[in-house]
Parts: sequence; structure tokens; C-alpha cells
Amino acid sequence: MAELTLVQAVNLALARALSDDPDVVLFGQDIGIHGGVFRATEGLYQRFGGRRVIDTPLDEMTIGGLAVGMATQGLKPVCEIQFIGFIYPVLDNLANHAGRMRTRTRGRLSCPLVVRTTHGGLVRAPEHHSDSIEALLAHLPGLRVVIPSSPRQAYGLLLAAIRDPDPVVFLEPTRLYRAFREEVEDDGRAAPLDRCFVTDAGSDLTLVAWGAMHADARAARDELAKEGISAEVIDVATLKPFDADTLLASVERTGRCVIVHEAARTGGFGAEIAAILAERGLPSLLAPVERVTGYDTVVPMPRLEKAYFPDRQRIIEACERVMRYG
Amino acid sequence: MAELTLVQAVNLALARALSDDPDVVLFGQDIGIHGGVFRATEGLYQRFGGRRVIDTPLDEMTIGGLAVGMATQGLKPVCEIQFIGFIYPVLDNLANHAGRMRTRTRGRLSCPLVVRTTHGGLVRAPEHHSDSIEALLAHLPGLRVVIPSSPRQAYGLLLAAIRDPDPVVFLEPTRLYRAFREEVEDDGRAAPLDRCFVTDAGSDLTLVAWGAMHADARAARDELAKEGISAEVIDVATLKPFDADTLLASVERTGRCVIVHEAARTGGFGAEIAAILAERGLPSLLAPVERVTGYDTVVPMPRLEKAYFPDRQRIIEACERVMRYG
Amino acid sequence: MQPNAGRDTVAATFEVRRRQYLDEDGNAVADLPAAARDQTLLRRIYRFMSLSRALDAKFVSLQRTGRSGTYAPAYGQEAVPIGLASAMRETDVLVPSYREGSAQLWRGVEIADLLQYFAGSERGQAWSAPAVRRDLPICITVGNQALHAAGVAAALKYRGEDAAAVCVFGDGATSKGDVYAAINVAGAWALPVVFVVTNNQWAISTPRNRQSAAETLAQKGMAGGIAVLQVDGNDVLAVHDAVSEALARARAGDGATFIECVTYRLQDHNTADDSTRYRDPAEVEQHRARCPLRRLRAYMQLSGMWSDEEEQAMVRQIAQEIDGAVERHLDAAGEGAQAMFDHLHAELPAAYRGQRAEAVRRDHG
Amino acid sequence: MQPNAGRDTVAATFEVRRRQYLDEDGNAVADLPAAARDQTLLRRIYRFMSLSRALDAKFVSLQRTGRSGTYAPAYGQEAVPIGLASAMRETDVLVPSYREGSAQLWRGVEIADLLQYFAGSERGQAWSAPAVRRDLPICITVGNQALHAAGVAAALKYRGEDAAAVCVFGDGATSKGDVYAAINVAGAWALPVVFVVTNNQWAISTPRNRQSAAETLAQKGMAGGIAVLQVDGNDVLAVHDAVSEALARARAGDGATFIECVTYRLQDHNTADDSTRYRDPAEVEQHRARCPLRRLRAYMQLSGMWSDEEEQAMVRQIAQEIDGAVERHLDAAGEGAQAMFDHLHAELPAAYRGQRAEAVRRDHG
Ligand SMILES: Cc1ncc(C[n+]2csc(CCOP(=O)(O)OP(=O)(O)O)c2C)c(N)n1
Ligand SMILES: Cc1ncc(C[n+]2csc(CCOP(=O)(O)OP(=O)(O)O)c2C)c(N)n1
Ligand SMILES: [Mg+2]
Ligand SMILES: [Mg+2]
Repeated sequence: MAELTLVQAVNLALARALSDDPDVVLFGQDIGIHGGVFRATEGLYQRFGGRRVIDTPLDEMTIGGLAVGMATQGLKPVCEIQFIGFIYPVLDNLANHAGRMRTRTRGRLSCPLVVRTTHGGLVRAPEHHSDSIEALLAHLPGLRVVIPSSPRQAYGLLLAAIRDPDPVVFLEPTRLYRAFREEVEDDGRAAPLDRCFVTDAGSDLTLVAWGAMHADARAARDELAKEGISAEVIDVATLKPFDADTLLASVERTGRCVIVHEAARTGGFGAEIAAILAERGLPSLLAPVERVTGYDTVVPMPRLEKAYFPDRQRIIEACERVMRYG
Repeated sequence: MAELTLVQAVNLALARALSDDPDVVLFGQDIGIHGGVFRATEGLYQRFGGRRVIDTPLDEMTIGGLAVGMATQGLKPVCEIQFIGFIYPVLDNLANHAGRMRTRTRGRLSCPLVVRTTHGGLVRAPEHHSDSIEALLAHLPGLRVVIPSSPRQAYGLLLAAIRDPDPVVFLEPTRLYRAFREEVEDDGRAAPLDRCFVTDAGSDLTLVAWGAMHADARAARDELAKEGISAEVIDVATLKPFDADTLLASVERTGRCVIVHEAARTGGFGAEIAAILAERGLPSLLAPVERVTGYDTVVPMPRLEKAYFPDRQRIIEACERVMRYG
Repeated sequence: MQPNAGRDTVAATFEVRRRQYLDEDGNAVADLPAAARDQTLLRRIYRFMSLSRALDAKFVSLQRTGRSGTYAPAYGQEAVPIGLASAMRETDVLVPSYREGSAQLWRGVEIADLLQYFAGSERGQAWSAPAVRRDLPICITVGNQALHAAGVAAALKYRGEDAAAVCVFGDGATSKGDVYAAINVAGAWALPVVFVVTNNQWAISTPRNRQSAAETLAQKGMAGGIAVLQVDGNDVLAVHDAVSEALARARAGDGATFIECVTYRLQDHNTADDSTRYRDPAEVEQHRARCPLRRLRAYMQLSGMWSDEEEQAMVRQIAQEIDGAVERHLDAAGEGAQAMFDHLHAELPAAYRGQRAEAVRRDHG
Repeated sequence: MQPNAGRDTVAATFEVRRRQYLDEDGNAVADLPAAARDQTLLRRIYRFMSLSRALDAKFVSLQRTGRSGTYAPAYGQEAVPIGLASAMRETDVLVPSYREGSAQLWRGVEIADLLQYFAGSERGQAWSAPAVRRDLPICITVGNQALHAAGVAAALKYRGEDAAAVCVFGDGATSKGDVYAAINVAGAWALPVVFVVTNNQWAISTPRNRQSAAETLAQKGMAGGIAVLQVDGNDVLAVHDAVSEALARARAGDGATFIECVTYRLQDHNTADDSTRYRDPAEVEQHRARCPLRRLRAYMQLSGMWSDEEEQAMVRQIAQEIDGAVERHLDAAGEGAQAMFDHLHAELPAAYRGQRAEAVRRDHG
């Protein structure tokens, strides 16, 4: 078993999918001989050839439209958008076609495609490279939205996404690409979609996070433990469809909930989670829900980015407020 | 003073803006000699000429990109997207440029543009013509998102949107275009942006809605009154930035809240409103918040659309549940 | 730029060629292709063009009487959908816009399906006939289908199939970034796809000249380095022949073609439109003489392939066929509310079961 | 399609012309334009091309030592940004991508601004010099700027200004739907805009030939019916001349032009890239001889406009200028967290005041 970074785990899952299923085709900008700007497809062109690992012209709309067309014919396109800030031209096809093709044809055609792209910031990148628009994607019917928080999750969830018979947007936290290693077995086992994972049990409050923020939430948990506060951490993993049961069961036990995300506050996916608590978790709530999020501003360029994104300290303070309440 | 439909009020505000400000330019598909597929620009080409009321080639990306470029040079482009389902290619420019130009240049350039489009369903239209994606727009930094619920609001809010020095997306409820008339004075007075309106006072619960659903909420209120339930109705009007104070003040009085929207449930703007209550309104809440929304499915074609959209009956039932609670 | 002999050299030259076989009265203006002598083919072509016209009238009248929804007739441009459909094989894949119902019928979609669709039900696109099983559904979002067709072609090529995709869109659609992107990738990847532009001169109220300063729409294909051709779009022989040739090239691995069919939209854009608001009825009148049905019928009658008696019989038959279908299928029971959830995903995720239950409960309530 | 004399006629013909004045050694290959004798102009052009090259080296080394962020050098393609900037008037508007820092400097942006920007601060784009006050900022999203330029041009035309927009993007960008859409509307509306493609043969790892099967990139302009030209992009005289001519046409109301400048990216795509992963160093070597600085200098020395001594003095001067700017501005104090909110809207909406207060509190905490 190998110790892999998240980007290597992505690479491993892609290689596995290409080996297992002749219908899997990879395409995107610079994913061929170059191996992708983050090396997620490194070596795949060399191993599987230019028929299955294909560089596209520089147009995201092209990538989205090709994926839809190919998927209707039963291929399993797995395409890469180089950075999430360039995904907007793909939304037309995701919203108007990928998520609707099965409904529109009453099951005659489907769109088993995966769109992979980066997620989140704090990598000192230029403008547009640090966005988190999972909430936009999670509002569109017919799509799954998945985001791993570790190399192992990346491997298992990406395999699941590729095997899923419907469209999945797979968001890879840029900051985690090389942040740490984990043992990842290339066992071809998919992780379950459509569910959240309680990664750390606790009794005083529930900390909900996804992607890179999951590590910050865990770091906050460690600090809080020193103050005698026991936080349960949930890794959302599949944002849509959202596993409300795991959330509600946890908050029923803890009575308190802090939600963390990098995306702007207003209309972020944290709103959906808080809304579910306001609807179905009210009797459990001993304190107001808190969201620790990016601000409702443009993500700043690198010199100010630290001031924008939630960090351990902001999470801890929110947890402390929630614990002090009432 | 004239009794106008909502679409006539839009037309009146556009005419007023064109008269008042030589920098206002209208463009879009078929808005010129044709007057727009809904007649929102009827007569404007004839009155203000082809220099100011311009038909574009059939490409929404073109419309969005032109608007950004024109706005940076100080014009006030007011452009029409024929139906909201065709707005996706405009998101690239809204998210990556319109909402960021001022920040990116530290105030040197700005984007005082307005994108007008339709909103919502129940008009027996083909696929893609009945969507409500206000939540996507409201998540993007630097934009305002405005939606009128009556002819008078349409006139005043559209004038405000055009005069605003920053980008505004203005959503016009298709179902209300000709649904009813109201006296609208062409007094050039803008309605205030960035605030919600309590349109009907009440004491037992707060009903929050926008666009066409506002009328359904009011109809539900009338029914509920017969049962002795007094509902306060809030017309959100500006979704982003959201006026939480009006909401919280109302729920503080009523202790109960039902939110209504046509858009799909998950990640709809109702989630943001419920989240604000979970964060800042918890002590007031006597019952769980309820959202009455479209389902997380594709909006069906006309034969099934009635089954999809919230209606008076669904709103009433939610209110009754909330009143029965606890 | 102004050519300047003193300094500039020529880097590349291009031409757009134009194809036409029959004049307005059905007389040959060029050497006719073999298809022109294939009586069985021509009779079928003429029958489907006639069916298209009759069905248009029916849909417009159903809409007017509140029995069907918005409908976009193909009146006057029937040579395009039938010309291209008749050039396709079963194994080829059709990627249409919303005005090619007749091409879909040719390939095996049933009148009943179109009735369902335009009456507002997705069921109208759950086709099962062999040729249409993998055809793409109607595309309402103008131009999006161009990249879908490129993707379909990429899949056909990937699998080494002896087949190609045929994509149809209007003059207005050629302004869309999607269409250009599709041309470009079809060229770069040498995809087996034929793009057919139905240049009917109007995109709702916007005339062809306001869409683009390009002298021809065909030349848009040059931007992606693919083969281009302009065709008289009211001459079904020319459309059939051009698409046949392009399909043969595509299947042989010789890449994509962009074909502009020049025709004219004789009616309103759709049943919600009133074209007198924006175009001169005199212009429309001028184009009536170019009617593609009239032209083909004239040719067939001149060559002894068709008679007035056959015409009358066919008209009767078509009317019966349509009326029968309308009677049997228009008022078919609707689907229940659960249909919204049935095909959202292959299997409904647990998270949505509550919503489905609510929808079903209300439906029966 | 195969031409077929028996049936097809010619509907339209096109050509792409190519312009070049100097060969690699600075010798004239065509009648020279007047600018070739304008010593003041050429010395300024040469100085800015040299400044560009020196500044590239500085930014790469600042990045390597962690003192600045990702940077995309223009090494080897300096004739394009300086050729076009030198053709513009103050009143024209520049709409760049991310590789035209030198063009921005020519127009009045300061080295200090570029330093701020690439060190990661938006302040670097708050320019105030007259010529750049309304220029568009760097566009990171490839190709989006093309439609912005069309919009800028529409605004200039709307106001009847005697000015035009100049838009720059790469060979990769020509695949984007935006760029086509911009060409198309520029043609349809006869906009005063000049599109300049810096065809440096590579888009990160993707070679020009994989972007498009089009024989030239210039011909993409034909899709929108605008004027097109291919230029030797390492010949600054040709670039300057072609853009000057296109600008004159644009200002005179004669519409848009699409100019392909053929050059070569001699370095990595940017400081995060390692081009040895995907391209043959031998290919790069072949292109070194075509260096645009070498060519202009050779021409100037041959015509007695430049000497080795002047060269040495200029190199020293430029180094001083750059080092001085780096010292003064690179470590300028950062902005406080409130800067995120300062220009979100003209005035901060009440709804965000709490967020600003929190950000400011944490900033000082
Ligand atoms: C992306 C998109 N934008 C706008 C519309 C609204 N619309 C429907 S048909 C049409 C005109 C299409 O013109 P053309 O491409 O020439 O096809 P035609 O209708 O003439 O067959 C428009 C603007 C749409 N359906 N999709
Ligand atoms: C819309 C978009 N997609 C992808 C990228 C990532 N990216 C940055 S530069 C680049 C290549 C651009 O190539 P080209 O247009 O030839 O310009 P060059 O870098 O060669 O100057 C890519 C793919 C981007 N910035 N924007
Ligand atoms: Mg048309
Ligand atoms: Mg390049």
C-alpha cells in the first residue's frame, strides 16, 4: 500500500477507471502529455494513449458540450476544468443538459459524466483560481456534487463518481493536493456517495465542513478539546444529494452546530445545512447555528487572501460562542 | 396615472431611464423593432432609435460580454436575456467580471449594468422557460439581485437598478407580466433597493416570498385569516444584499416563519433566509421554519408543471403545520 | 485590409461553393445526381415533405384551440430536414433543433410522440425505434446541440463505428459561441459530423444580416478549417446530395463539413409570434414561389414520377394519418406527479424520497 | 467539399494576406513604411522591448525567491505588445490578456504597478495616467476580454469618439466561444476594434495545431466578415504598421480587423510551468534566431540609428530603473482587510457592515 497525496490518489483512481472500463475517456486542457497543471493525469496519456486521454482546445464550453454529447452515447467522459473559476461556461451544459437529459427523454438517454475541477483557495494563486462555488452546482437538479477531504476519500469518491450512471461534479481542494499523505490501497473500491461521514465523534457540538476546511475543523477540534469542549466533526463529502440524517442525528446528540466553508456566506451551501436544522432540528438546538465562511466579497488576490478564508481561530471562536450561549 | 400591467411598468421605467440618462443603452435579442417577445421594450426602438435600443446577434455570452465592456466605459447597459434558462452563458461575465471589476481595479473602473430576464414558471412554456435561479445569482459577490412582485414595484425597483452604480440582475416574474394591473405613476421615483417590504401586517406567523409567489402568499394569508390565523407577508424584493433586519423584526413578533419560492429546494434562496433565522432568530422561533418550494427535480414540461410549483394550498398547509407545532 | 502589392504576400485562399440542381419550376440547372432518378426515394421524400406541411397546419390549429403548446412550423423549409434525413443511415445520429420534426418522423419517431411532446410531455421523447433510439432530443436552447453533436461524433469515432452525426441549427444559432466551438473541435479532432444550417433568413425578428457581417454563413466553417458548402435549401436534391457526400466523407474518416442551406421561413417564428410586427409581408410573398414542395413536385411530374391523382390520394392519406393520431394520442392520460422523480437519476437518491412522497400525496389528494 | 465543375458555382472567395518588412537580420524584404524612418519612434520601441525583456527576468527571479507570485513572461514575443502599443493613441483603449505588461508600461502604467499586481495586490491596477485610466485590467480568464473589447468599442462608437479598442489574446484563446462571438458582433455592428492574436504557437502544453485545423488563425476573422491579416509577429515594424492601419480604419468608421501575429513563446508558459515536459528544446532553439529585439536592433544599427555604446548605456539604465522600482515598491505595506470591502460596491451595503467589522477586528487582533 502506498502513501499518497490527494492528487496522486486522484491519479490512481483515474488510472483504475481507465483500466476497468473501456468507456471511460479523459479530456481537458493540458491533461495529455503534460499530465495536467496539477499533475492529476500524470502518466495517463503515456499509459493509455491519446485516444483515451485527450487534450482539448482551450474552451471550457467545448469541454462541457462534448461531455454531454459523448455521455448520451454511453461513454463515460471524465473531464477536467483547469481551475474552478473557469467552470462558469460549463454551467449551461450542466444545468440545461447534463442534469436533464434523463428526465427529458424519460430514461432513453442519460449523462454519466464527471466534471473534475479545483476547489478553494489559500494557494497564493492569481485571480479566479481560489473560488468555491459548490452552492451553485448543488442547486442544479439532476447533478451530484462531491468533494473529498483526504487522499483516501479522493480515491474512493472519484471511483464512485465515475461509476455513477449520472452526472457528478467532483471538486478537488487545491490546498490539499499535496498537503499530506495517506495510505491508499488501489483496491478498486468506491466510497459511498450520498452520505456524510462522521470523522471524529464528540458530544458538545457538531462541526460540519468539507474539502480543505475539514482539516481546519479537525485542528479546531483538537484545540477545543484542550478547553474541555468535545466537538464532533462531519465531513460532508457529497453535498448533493445531502445526507440530512447524519447531520440531524449528530445535532440531536450535541445540540449545537457550527458550519464551515470557504465560499461566500450568502447563499453558500452552509445556508442549506443551517436551513435543514431550522426545519428539522429545532427541538435539538441548544444554541444558534453559526456559519464560519468566506465573506460576501470577491476572493482577494494573494496578499489579502488569509484575511478572507476561515481558519482554525475563527472556527474556534465560533465554537466558543456557541458553547457560551444560553 | 395609468393602470398598468407589470410588463407595461417595466416598459415605462425603461422609457423613463432612456429619457433621463443619455448613457442608458438597451440591447438584447428581438428588443428592437419587435419590442421583445414579451413586449417589454415595445415602442422604445421607435421612440429612441436604433442607436439606443439595439438587437444583438443570438448569443447570450455576447450580451454579457458587451455589457461589461460598455459599462467599464461609463455607459449604463440594460440588457435583456429572453428567458432565464438562457442566462447560464452570462454567468461567466457576471461572476468573473461584472461583480469584480470595481474591486479588481480598486475603484478605477466599475460595471453599472442591468441584466433583465424572466423568472419562474406556470406559463405553459417549453422547457428551460420556467426556471428560477435567483440563488445562483445571489451567491456571486458584487451583484445585486432584485425581483419585483407588482407593477409598482417593477417600475420603482427597475429605475433603482438602472441608477445603481453597480451591476444588478433584475428578474421579472413571467407569470405576473400580464396577471394584474396597478396604478403606476411615471414620477421617476426609484424604490429603495436592499430592503424587504412588509406588505401585510400579521401577528401569528411570517410568510416570506418574492416574485410571483408573493401573490400566492397573500392569497394564502386571506384563507388563513378565515381560520383565525394572522399572517404577516414579506416581499423580499432585493434578495442580495438581503435585509435581515426586516425579517428578524417580523419573526421576533410572530415567532413563526414559512418561506416560499418556486426554485428547487436544495440551495434555494429560502435556505439563506432559514439560515439567518437559525443563526440570529433562534430565541424568537416558536416552531420550525418551513420552506415551501419547487422540488429538487427538473422543472417539468407544461403537463406536469402544476405539480411542481408551490401553490396557495401548499402554503396554507405549511402555515397550518407551523401553527399546530408545539 | 487593403491588399498592398508592395508588401503583402498571400498566405492562404478560400472559396465557398454553391450547389443547386433544380430551378423553381423543377428544371435541371446542373447535371443531376443519381438520387434524381431514384423514384422510390423521391416519392418518399415528397411524401414526408407533404406530411410535414400538413402536420404543421395541424399543430398550429391545435395550439390555437388550446389543445397543444407553442409550436414552431417548418413551412417553406421542408427540403432541409427531409433532405438531410433522407441522406442519413439508421446508424447515423440526428442532433436536431426544434424545427425538424419531419426529419424525426422520417427516422422513426411517431406522430404520436410529437403530439405528446408539443402537448407538454417529456414522454414524447422516449423513442424506441432503432434509428432514433440514440438520436438526441429536441434542443430548445439555441446552438447547444452543436457541441453535443461533436461529442456524439467523438463517441462514434472512439468506438470505430461506421456512422456520423448530423446536427441542425438555424441562421441565428450561427452567432452562438457553441456553434463556433463545435466547428473548431470538429476540425481539430477530424470528427465525423455534418453541421447543417437552416438559413431561413430570420431568427424570430432578427434578419440574417443583423446576425453577422459574414457574406455567407457557410464561411463560418472556415474558422475551424472544415469543409464548407452553400446549398439551395429549397432544392431537396441539392440538400440530399450535399449531406450524402458530407456523410460519406465523415464516415470515411475525412472529417467534418459545414453546410449552409439557404431557405426562407414563410410563417411566423412560432405560434406565439406575429411576424407582421417586424417584417414586410411583401418580402414573404416573394419567397412563396421558391416553395420546395412545388419544385420537387414539378420535377417529378415533368419526369413522369408523379401525377395529380397520386397527389390527391396522398393528401387524403396524410390527413387521415394525422387525424387518426390526434384522436388516439393527443388526450392520452397524463403522467402522475411521481414522473418528475422517475428519471431524475437512474435511481432516486434517498434524500429526495420525502419530496416524491409529498408530490404523490398531493397528486392524489 | 470536392469542387465539381458540373454542378457547383462559386459563391464567395477569400484570401489571407501576410505582412513582413524585415528579415531575421534586419534587412528589408518589402518597401518600408514611414515609421521605419522615424528614429525617435524606433528608439522608444526598442527601449520598451528591451525593458520588457529585463523586467521578465526580474519577475521570474522575484518569483523564484518567493518575493512575487506567478508570472507569465513575454520573452521572444516583445514585438507584439510594443508594436501594437506604439500604434495606439492615448485616447484608444487597450484590452489586454496577462502577457502585455510592456504595452501597459508604454501607455503609462508604472513598473511599481506591475510589481504590486504580481506580488498579489489589486492596487496594481488602480492606474491614473491619462492613457490608461480607462484601459481594461489584466484578464486572467482566457478570451473573456474579446467581448469586453467589443463592448468598449461599442461605447466609443456610441459616444462618437475618434478612438478604438485594441484587444490582445493568444492562439489558445482563439478556440474560445467568446473570441468568435466578439469577432461576430464586431462585424455585425462595424465596431472600432482591432483584435490582435499573439500566436506564440503554444497554449501551455497545447500546440497551435491541436487548437484548430484552421490553416491560419487570421481566417477566424472571416467567420464574422471582418478584415483579416497575418503578420510576422517578430517584426515590430510589421506589427506596428498593421495595427496602425487597422486603427485608422476603425477610427474612420470602417470597422474591425483581426490580426494574427505569428511569433513564438521562447520560455515556459509561466513561472509554475516546466515546458520540457511537453516540448522539444530543439524546437525552441530553432526559434531563437528569430528574436524580435535582435532583428530591430540589427535594422537600426544597419541604418545608423543605434550603436553598441547606446545599447550598453540603455541596458544599464533599464537595470537601474527596475532595481529602483523593486526597492521602493515591492515591499510596500499591504492593505488592511477592509480593502476587501472598500470597492465591492460604490458604497458598502448595510448588509455587509457586520462582515467588514469582523474582518477588520480580526486584522488588528
Ligand atoms: C440560447 C437561446 N437563446 C434564446 C432563445 C430564444 N429563441 C428561440 S428560437 C430563437 C431564434 C432562433 O433563430 P434561428 O437559429 O435562426 O432558428 P429558427 O428559429 O429560425 O429555425 C430564439 C432567439 C433560445 N431558445 N435559446
Ligand atoms: C478560461 C480559461 N481557461 C483556462 C485558463 C488556464 N490557462 C491560463 S493561460 C492558458 C493558455 C493560454 O494560451 P494562449 O491563449 O495561447 O496564450 P499564451 O499563454 O500563449 O499567451 C490556460 C489554459 C484560463 N486562464 N482561463
Ligand atoms: Mg432562422
Ligand atoms: Mg499561446
